Amino acid sequence: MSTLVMTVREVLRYRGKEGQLAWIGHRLAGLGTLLFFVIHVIDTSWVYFWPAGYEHAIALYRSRPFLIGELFLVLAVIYHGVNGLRVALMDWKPRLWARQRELTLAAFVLTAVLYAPAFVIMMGHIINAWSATGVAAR
Amino acid sequence: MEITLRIRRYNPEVDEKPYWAEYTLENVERTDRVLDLLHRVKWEIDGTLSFRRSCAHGVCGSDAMRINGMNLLACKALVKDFVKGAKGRIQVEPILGLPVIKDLIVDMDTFFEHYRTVMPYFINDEEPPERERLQSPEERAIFDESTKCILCAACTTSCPSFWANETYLGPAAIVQAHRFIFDSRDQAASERLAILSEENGVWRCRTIYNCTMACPREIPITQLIAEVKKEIGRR
Amino acid sequence: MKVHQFDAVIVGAGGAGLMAALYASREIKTAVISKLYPTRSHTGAAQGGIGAALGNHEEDHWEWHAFDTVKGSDYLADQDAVDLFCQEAIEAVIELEHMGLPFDRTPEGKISQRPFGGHTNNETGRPVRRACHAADRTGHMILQTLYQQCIKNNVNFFDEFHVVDLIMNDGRPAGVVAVEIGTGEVHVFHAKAILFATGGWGKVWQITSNAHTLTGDGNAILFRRGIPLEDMEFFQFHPTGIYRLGILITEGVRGEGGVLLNDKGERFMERYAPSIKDLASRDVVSRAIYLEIKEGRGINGKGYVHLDIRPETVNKYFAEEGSDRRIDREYVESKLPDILDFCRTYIGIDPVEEPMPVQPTAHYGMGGIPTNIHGEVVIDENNTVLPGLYAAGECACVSVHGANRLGTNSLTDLIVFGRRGGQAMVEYCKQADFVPLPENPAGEVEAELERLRNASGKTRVADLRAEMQEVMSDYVGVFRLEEGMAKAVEEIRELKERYATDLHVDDRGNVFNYDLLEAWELGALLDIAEVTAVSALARKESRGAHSRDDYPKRDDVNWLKHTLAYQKPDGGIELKYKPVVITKYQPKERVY
Amino acid sequence: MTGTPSYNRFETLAWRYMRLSGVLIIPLVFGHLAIVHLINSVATIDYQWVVETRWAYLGWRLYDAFLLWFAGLHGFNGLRTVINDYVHNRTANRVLNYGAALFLILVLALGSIALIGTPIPEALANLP
Repeated sequence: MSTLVMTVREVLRYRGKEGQLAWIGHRLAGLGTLLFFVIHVIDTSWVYFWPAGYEHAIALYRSRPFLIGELFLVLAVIYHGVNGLRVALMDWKPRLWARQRELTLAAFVLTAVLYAPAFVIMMGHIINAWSATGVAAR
Repeated sequence: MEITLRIRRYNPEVDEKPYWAEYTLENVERTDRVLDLLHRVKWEIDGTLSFRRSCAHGVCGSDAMRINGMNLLACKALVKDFVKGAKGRIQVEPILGLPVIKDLIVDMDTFFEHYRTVMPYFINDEEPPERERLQSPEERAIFDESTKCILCAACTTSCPSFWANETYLGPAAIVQAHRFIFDSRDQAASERLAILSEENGVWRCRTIYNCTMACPREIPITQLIAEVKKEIGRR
Repeated sequence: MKVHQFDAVIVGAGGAGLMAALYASREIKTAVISKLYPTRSHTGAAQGGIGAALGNHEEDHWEWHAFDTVKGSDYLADQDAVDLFCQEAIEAVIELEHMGLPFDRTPEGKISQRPFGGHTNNETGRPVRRACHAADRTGHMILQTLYQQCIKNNVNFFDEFHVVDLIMNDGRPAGVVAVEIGTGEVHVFHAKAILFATGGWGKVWQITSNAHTLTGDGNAILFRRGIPLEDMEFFQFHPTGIYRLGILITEGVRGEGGVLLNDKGERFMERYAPSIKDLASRDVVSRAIYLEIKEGRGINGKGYVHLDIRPETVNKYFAEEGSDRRIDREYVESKLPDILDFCRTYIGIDPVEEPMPVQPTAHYGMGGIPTNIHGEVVIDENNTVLPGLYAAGECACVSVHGANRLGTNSLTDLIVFGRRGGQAMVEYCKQADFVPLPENPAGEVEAELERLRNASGKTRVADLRAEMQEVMSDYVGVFRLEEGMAKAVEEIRELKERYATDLHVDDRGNVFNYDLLEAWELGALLDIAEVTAVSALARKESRGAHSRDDYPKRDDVNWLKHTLAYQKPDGGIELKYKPVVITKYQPKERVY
Repeated sequence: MTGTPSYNRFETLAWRYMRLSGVLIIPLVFGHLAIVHLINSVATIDYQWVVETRWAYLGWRLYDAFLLWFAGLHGFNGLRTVINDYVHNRTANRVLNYGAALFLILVLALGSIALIGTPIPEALANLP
C-alpha cells in the first residue's frame, strides 16, 4: 500500500506534463489489474478445487460494489494496454519523442473510444442486474 | 508590473524546517529573468537568500530550480512565461530528489557521483595519429545532442524514478554515457553499456518524458536513453 | 581551520586551470580549488572557436596567425611569446581532439574551421578560416572535455571552495587560504607551486558578457600581496553583445557572413575597414559601432546597431563581393544554434527572420598577472621570476594579446599556457621544497571576513557595486578622456572608502553565505577598477582597446611598453613600465 | 580495455519481456474482456458456463493458459519494478520480492492445475 501512496504523492509534487500523468495512470492501472488478476485466478481455480466456493465467488461478483468495480477494471485494462503499446512504440522508435505529447493524448483518446461502448454495455448489465434483484426482493 | 515571488526558504543554522516566504517586487519588466528577480530580493530586500548562479544566460547550469512546479534554469525563465497580466505570482523551490542545504541550494554530490559512474570521458588507448582522428560529419551528428549537456541536473531531478530511488543513475548520467557510446572514436562503449544495463541503469527509465521537457538545452533526453536501451539490447 | 598539503595547487577550474591540472596531476600531487563546480566555469560560455593555423580548408601558416595576433594586439604583444603561442596552438588543438573533443567536421572528417575577426591570409588580406569550432559552443566542449579527462585522471577537486588569500612567507608563496562555501570553514592549502587561473573581471563594468562570478579574485589577491598587474588599462569590449543584456553574440556570426547595419541600413564597416569589413578586429569594430551610435545612426537613434544573419541579407552581400558562397536557414540553424536560442529566449527575436540588436559589451581583460612563457609569475621590469607562483588564462598576461585580443585566441591561450603552466609546476616541484607556513597563515583574511560578516553600515553590497560599474562604464569604457578617467579614479577611491567603513552585509551565517562572499568579491572588483582606471589615465595614447579622444593616435615613441601597476604600502598605486619584445614585426599603422 | 564486460542480462530480458508480452497480451486480454464482461456478464457466468462453454474446448483452455502465464509474469515483473522503486531497505526489499514471487508461483500453480485438472463434462466429452 505504501508504494501506492508514494507513487501518487510524488507525482503531486512536480508539475509534469502528459507523460507524467500517463505514467502514473499506467502504474496504478497495472497494480489494480494485478490485484484483480490474482483474486480472479484464485476464484476461478475453485472451479476445480471447490466448485461450491466458485458459485459463492460469482455471487459476490454480482453484488453492487463488484459491478461498479468491474467498470473500473475494464477501464484500467484498456488504458494499461493502450498506453503500454504507446510506451513500447516510443522505446522502439526513439525519435518519436518529438510527437510524444500528441501520442500520449492519442492514447488517452483511444482509451476513451474503446471504453465508451464497453461502458454502455456494462451499464446495461448493471441495470439489468439491479432491476432483477429488485424483482427478486419484491 | 508587480510580481510576488514565493520562495521556499530554509536556513539550517536558524530554521527547523523549510517554509514559504513571499516578496513583492515592483517595476518588474516582462522580459526580466526569474534570476533577476531572485537577485533583486537578495540585493534589495534580504541578503540571506541563497542560490547558485553564474553565467546568467543558460550555459553554465548553476541555477536549476523548480519554478511554478517545473524544473527550469532561473536565468532562462522569463517573467512573461508565467505572468500575462500586470500582476502575478511566481513560485520558486529547490529541485526535487537531492537534499536541500540552504534555500534553493541542494547537495549535488549524488548527482556528480552518478556522473562519474558512467565513465564520462573519452577512451581510446591506441597511439593517436599525428593529426586529428578523422570522423565524418555523419558520425559526428549521431552524438551531437548529448554533447550539449551542461550538467544542471534539471532532468535528473524531474524524473519520478530518481525521486523514488536516488541510486538510479538518472537521465543526465545516461546522456553523458551516450556522448561517448556513440562516438566513433571511442573504444569503451561496451563497458559503459554494461554499467547502464544494471538495475540502476537505463531500465529504470519509464519513458515519462519529464527529463526531455525539463532540459534547458533542449536535448531529446528520452530519445537518447532509448537509443542506449536499444544498443544494450543489440549486444 | 583545516590544513591540506599538495605539491601543486591550482586556483580556478576553467580551461587554463583544468589543462594545467591535467598535466600536473600526471606526476605530482595536485589539487584544483574552484569557487564553482568546474563545469560552471566561464570557459563554457565561449562560443565561436579556438584559433590554430591547421589549414584544413585553405592555405594557412602559424606565421600568419602570429602576424595577425601581433597586428591585432596593436603591436603591444610580446612577439617571442606570440610566435611560440601560434606554433603550439596547432598541436594543442590536435591534442584536444585526441582527448575526444567533438569538433565539427569537414566532409573529409577533419576539424572544421571558420573565419573570425582579424584572422587573414597575409598575402591577400582576405579572411582565412582559422577558428576550429564545435557549432557555437566551442568553449563548452573544451571545458567539458578537460573536466572529463581530469575525472579520468582522478584529479583532486575542491569544488565550491572560494580562495581568498595567497600565503606568503618571507617573500615566497607558501599556499592559499580558501573558504569552504558549504560550511564557511577556512582551509589552508600548503603547496610548493600555486597556479592562479581565476579568469576575468568583466563585472567591473555594467554591460558585460561575463558571468556574475567573474570578479577578478586572483588578480586582486596577488595585487594585495605585492605582485604587479600588467596592462590593466586594456580591456576588450566585444562589439556584439545583446542590447542591454550584454550576452555575447559570437564573432562567428560575422564569420558565417553576418553584417553590421546602422539605422540607414548601411553596412558601415565598409567605411572603417574596407578590406575585411565586419571581420576587423574587435577594438576596431567596437569603436565603429560606438561612433555610429554617437553620430545618431544607432537604430531609431538608440544605443545599438543591427547584426544581420538573415540568409537573404548575407547572400546579397556575398553576391556583391563576387563570392559564390550562399547560406540558408538550415545552415544558420546548424552553425549558430545557441545564438538563435539566446535571441529567441531573451529578446524574442528570431535571427533568421529579424536582425539582432547589439551593442559593445565588456568582454575580456588583455592584461593581468604578468608571466613569462612558462606561466611563471614575473614581478618586475626585468621579468624576475617569483619561484613557485604561476598564472594562466585570462587572469594572466604573457602577453600574447597586447592591447587587443583577436577572437579565438582566448581559448588557444587557455590550452597553450595552461599546459605550459602545468608542465612548469611539475619541473619546479621535483626540485623545490615546501616554503614553511607562517604563523597563523589565515589570520589576516579571517579577520577581514569577520569584519565583512558583521559589517553593519548603510551601504548595500549591490548598490556599491552598481555605482562602481556605472563609474567605470561612463569613464573607462570604449572611449576615454583624461577628465573622465581622473574622475573615475577619484570616485572609485571614495567607493573604496565606503567599502571599508559603511558596508552592510545581511547574512551572518556560515553555510553558503554568498552575501559575505559577494562582499568580498566586491573588494576585489574595486581594487581592479582602481588599477584599471589609474593605468588607463597614465597611458596618453590610443592603442587597441584603450582608445582616447584626447590622444587619438598610437604613440610608439613614448608608449610602446607594458604597464606594471603595484600596490604601494600606503594603499596607493605605483606604475612602472617594461619594454615590449619585438622580433620580426616592426610596428606600423594598423589598417584592416 | 580488457575482457568482456558483464551485462545484466536479467534486467535487459525483463525489460524486453515487458514490451513483448505486453503487446502479446493485448489481443488475449481484450478478447477475454469482451467475452466475459461484454458479450456475457457475471450475471450469466457460473460454474456451468465455465466448464461447459469454455473449458470443454482445448482451444479455450490454451487461451486461458497463455493469458494466465503471460499476464501473471507481466504483472509480477511490474510489481517487482514498483517494489524496487520504493522499497530500499535490503531486507524488506528481498522479503517483498521473494514473497511476491512465491505468491505468484502459488497463483500460477492454482490456475494451471485448475486448467489441466478440471474434468470435461461427460456429455461434451462424448461428442465426436
